[in-house]
Amino acid sequence: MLTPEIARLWLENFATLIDTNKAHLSDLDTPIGDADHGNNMARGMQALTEALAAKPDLDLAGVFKTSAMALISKVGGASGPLYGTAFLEMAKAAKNSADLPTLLDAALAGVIKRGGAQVGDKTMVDAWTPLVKAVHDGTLSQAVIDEAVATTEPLVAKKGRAAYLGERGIGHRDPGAESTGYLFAALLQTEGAL
Amino acid sequence: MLTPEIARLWLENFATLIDTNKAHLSDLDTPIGDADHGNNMARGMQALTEALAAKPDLDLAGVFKTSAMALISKVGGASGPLYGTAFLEMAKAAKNSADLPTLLDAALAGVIKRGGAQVGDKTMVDAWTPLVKAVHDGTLSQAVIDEAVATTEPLVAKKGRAAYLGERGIGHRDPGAESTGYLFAALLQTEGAL
Amino acid sequence: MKKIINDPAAVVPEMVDGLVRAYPQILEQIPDTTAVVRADKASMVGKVAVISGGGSGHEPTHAGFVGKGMLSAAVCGQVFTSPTPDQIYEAIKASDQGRGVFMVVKNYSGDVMNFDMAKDMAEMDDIQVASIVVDDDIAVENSLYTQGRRGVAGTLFMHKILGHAAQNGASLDDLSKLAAAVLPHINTVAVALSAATVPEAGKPGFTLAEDEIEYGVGIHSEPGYRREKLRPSKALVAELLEKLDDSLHLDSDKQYAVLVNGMGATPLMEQYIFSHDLFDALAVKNITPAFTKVGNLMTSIDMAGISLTIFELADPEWLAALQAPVETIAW
Amino acid sequence: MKKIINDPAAVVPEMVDGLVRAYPQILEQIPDTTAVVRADKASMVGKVAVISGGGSGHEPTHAGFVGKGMLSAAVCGQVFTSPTPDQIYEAIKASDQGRGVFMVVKNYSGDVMNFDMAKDMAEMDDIQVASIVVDDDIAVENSLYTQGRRGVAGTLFMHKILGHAAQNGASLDDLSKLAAAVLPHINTVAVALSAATVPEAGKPGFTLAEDEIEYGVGIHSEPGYRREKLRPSKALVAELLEKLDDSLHLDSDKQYAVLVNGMGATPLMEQYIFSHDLFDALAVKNITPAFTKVGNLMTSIDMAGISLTIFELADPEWLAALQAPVETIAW
Ligand SMILES: Nc1ncnc2c1ncn2[C@@H]1O[C@H](COP(=O)(O)OP(=O)(O)O)[C@@H](O)[C@H]1O
Ligand SMILES: Nc1ncnc2c1ncn2[C@@H]1O[C@H](COP(=O)(O)OP(=O)(O)O)[C@@H](O)[C@H]1O
Ligand SMILES: [Mg+2]
Ligand SMILES: [Mg+2]
Ligand SMILES: [Mg+2]
Ligand SMILES: [Mg+2]
Repeated sequence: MLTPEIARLWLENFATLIDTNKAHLSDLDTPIGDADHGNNMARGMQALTEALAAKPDLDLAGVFKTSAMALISKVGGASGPLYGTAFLEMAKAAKNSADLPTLLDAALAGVIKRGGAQVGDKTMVDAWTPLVKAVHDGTLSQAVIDEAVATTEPLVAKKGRAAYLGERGIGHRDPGAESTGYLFAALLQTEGAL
Repeated sequence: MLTPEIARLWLENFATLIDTNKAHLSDLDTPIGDADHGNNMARGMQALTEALAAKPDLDLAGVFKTSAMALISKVGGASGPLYGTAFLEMAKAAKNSADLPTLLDAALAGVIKRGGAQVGDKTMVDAWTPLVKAVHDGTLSQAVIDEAVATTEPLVAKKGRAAYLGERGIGHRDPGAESTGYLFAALLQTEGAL
Repeated sequence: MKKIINDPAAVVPEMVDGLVRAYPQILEQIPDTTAVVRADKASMVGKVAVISGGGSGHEPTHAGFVGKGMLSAAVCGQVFTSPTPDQIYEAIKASDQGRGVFMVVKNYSGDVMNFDMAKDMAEMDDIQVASIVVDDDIAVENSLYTQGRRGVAGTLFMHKILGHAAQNGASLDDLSKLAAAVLPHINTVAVALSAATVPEAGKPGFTLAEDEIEYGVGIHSEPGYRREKLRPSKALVAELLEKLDDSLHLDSDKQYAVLVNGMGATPLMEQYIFSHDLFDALAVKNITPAFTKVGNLMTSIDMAGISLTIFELADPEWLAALQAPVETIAW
Repeated sequence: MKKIINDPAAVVPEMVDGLVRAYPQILEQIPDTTAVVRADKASMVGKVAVISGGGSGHEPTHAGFVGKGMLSAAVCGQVFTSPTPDQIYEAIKASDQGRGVFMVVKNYSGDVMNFDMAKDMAEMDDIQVASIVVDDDIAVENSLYTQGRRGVAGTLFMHKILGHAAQNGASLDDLSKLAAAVLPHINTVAVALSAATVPEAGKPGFTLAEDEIEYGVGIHSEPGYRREKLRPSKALVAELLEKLDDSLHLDSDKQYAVLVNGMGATPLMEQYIFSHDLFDALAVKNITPAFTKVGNLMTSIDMAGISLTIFELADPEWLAALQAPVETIAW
């Protein structure tokens, strides 16, 4: 049972991980993208943190909707709509449920609907898909996260900017998958979330 | 008394002088203009010659009007309207008179009206003015022509492209004055004209 | 980079401000956004709103096509970057008159996602939203891209046809059907003589030698399909027309609209000469376009080049829609 | 020289042909000339015809302003070369409706002489002709020229005001008076980032370093009054506005129309930013222009730069004349 308080803690932890790894994320986005993923996400999470702080009395749907709006209006690029959608779908689902796996299902469905990527396209979907399943199965761990994120390395991208590089992207980890790994790592750090 | 036949001979002689001196006229237009006066005039006189050949039965006004139209539609630039006007004014005057000095007065008035230049502005007006007077006075000669044309050399131009050069034009002869010299030299070559 | 700008980071807000203040009779800025809405509110009443938008740098697209008979609103993103959904959402709210909003989106993944999000946001407000994703650039199928064809200058024909229908009272459903019917008939391909310089980047997206051109470039200096030596206008027309013919199967029994679009730094003189060669080449196929537009309509900042759009007027009403007068800055 | 052309010597006839075939609903070519006349003959009946023309290379000027409510005909000379009088004469004959023809001429000696000649030719046919010589370029008085100020982009305001009056039935005399009244109130000054390349010349008229600009250039790459390092848009606005203020004595109690004119290779993005800075600078003087136009309206082939025209609307009717709709390609 996700409460608004636990959700806030989860997002705080996510924000910290993003902020700590900002340079790393942009570095990953350099060889196969446009070197802005860390900055995009950090800018967005900063806005998210401020927006939540300004509204202390939100219900669960409100927490996710506020988060979604902050990301949507501050991130831009591809990751803005993708993370924004994930949180917006959680907000919609949270009107009827406080079950984390149910909310994450909605989030993943939103990311897939929004970006049209499938597993194997070398995008954040390659991390989201196994990690949502792991939450369902009660098997989420840092090792599972690391493995999921690493699966993007050998792939040829079919979506996002890396797709323009074709085979030259092989061997590089997808930055959006890495940031998705942090979202789930933040769950591990949040007492009462899982 | 200018007849249509004499006028045609005059224009033929002028055309020959222009054609022979085409390169020289464009050379004069190089340091203080845009290097096209010889080509402009030669193109125009060629058109004039063809137009007159196509209409063998013109009266005096008709000879000058046909000449004017040929120059007007083929020369362009500054010299097109200037010579075109000169001939058009002679055509108008020829409706009432066949007196060469009278016609030349009309031509010069037209050039001045058209271009707004005065004697001393380093243009063809510096040649036209003394040479029309010489025809009136019966004193036209090659020496008079050469002297009139040479007066443009020390001047600073106030009209035409040479004006953009200011003092840098000093020492150069005005190309339009030179071609005007040929128009009057052609009169000297034409029996019965003067 | 030699540009008449101030801070490269302030290009978009300054530009939108300048535009709206220049044409207050046509445009209003939507507060706290770089989106604009039609000033002539009376002309919008009771109609479905057709809106569009995308990255900036394509001026007069999109704001130049806002006005009676065409778009109700336009959203201006950062240079060559999709606008964020909240701005699109504001444009939807500002233009909706209760009959819904139709969005014309160009097929870039950022644009598609951000417009889709805006649609979701609007639907939470019970505003009906429909959309079409325009993908008229036929150069792309032969390239490395895997995201489908891009949306380029032919999109303007979509704006005009839909804007006219909306002005005449078409419903959201009518517009969806009309857009789907029009879409496959619009084909575009371009040639570039130089690439665009994004102000914040400070240097051109690619470099062509003084005697080189590139066929098939996109409107953000994306790579094309072939690079070669500069050739006369006639030869460029022949190349682009052949590509379009392969795709459209030009037929003297059909009617066509043509858009010769300058990319930003190519003078009208060259666009008219290109048009002259185009009319000659079409005449050989016994085709005289029923409608033609020539000018800098969907540019790529300061790119030199021309795109050629041919639109098969499969429905005779489309010609009347193109010809109908509008009150915009740029159509 | 990197241009989309064929034979440099054929630029003008090919361009005019392309233009007329692109817009047959608006323009007709006058046989055996590179002059165009309004296609909508009905709109000309019983009116004085306002015509204009000059060298080519300033597209969309002049042909782009032919149409109902503006010009009746336009004469396109060779690039940067006055048209010949016979072509102007044909335009006079093609546009005269028995009430006379009013010619708008820009103050270049070639233009003035050739238009004057055409007038003489028309008068031999008993067609009444009057004219105004526009000399709005205030940069010139401080330069070496001795032929007076040049006619530049502000001429378009003259076209619009006179075209509107003619459409409303003004006589040739009325137009002469109106033109004389309007003339001193139109002032223009420009800044260039690069010079134009005439196709037949093949290289730019002058060269500016990558970081240099020149104030006060004309529309044929004539020299200006000062060359200096590139500065932000705000600073360019300040310089040009000060020059105009010296001449016009801007006054918050008066009304003004403004034209921000791109010279050919400067994108609208930059023109809108320049406009933004202009509105800010005028706001400091408590002035909000009553009418603004921004775009590539009187270009200098592929020159990069902007000219700024300020027109004092000394008569309130002039504002309505500027605002009145027209049916042209480019206004
Ligand atoms: N269509 C898509 N579906 C899912 N994820 C995508 C898609 N396109 C891009 N991404 C994700 O977005 C990440 C890039 O985000 P970011 O760098 O912030 O945006 P941009 O590519 O616009 O600069 C990629 O690493 C990838 O994981
Ligand atoms: N306003 C003027 N009045 C009289 N003569 C002029 C005027 N402007 C130019 N000219 C004459 O025209 C000549 C140049 O003719 P040309 O080279 O054919 O034309 P352009 O200067 O247009 O290239 C000059 O040498 C001068 O004699
Ligand atoms: Mg990126
Ligand atoms: Mg990016
Ligand atoms: Mg010359
Ligand atoms: Mg010349």
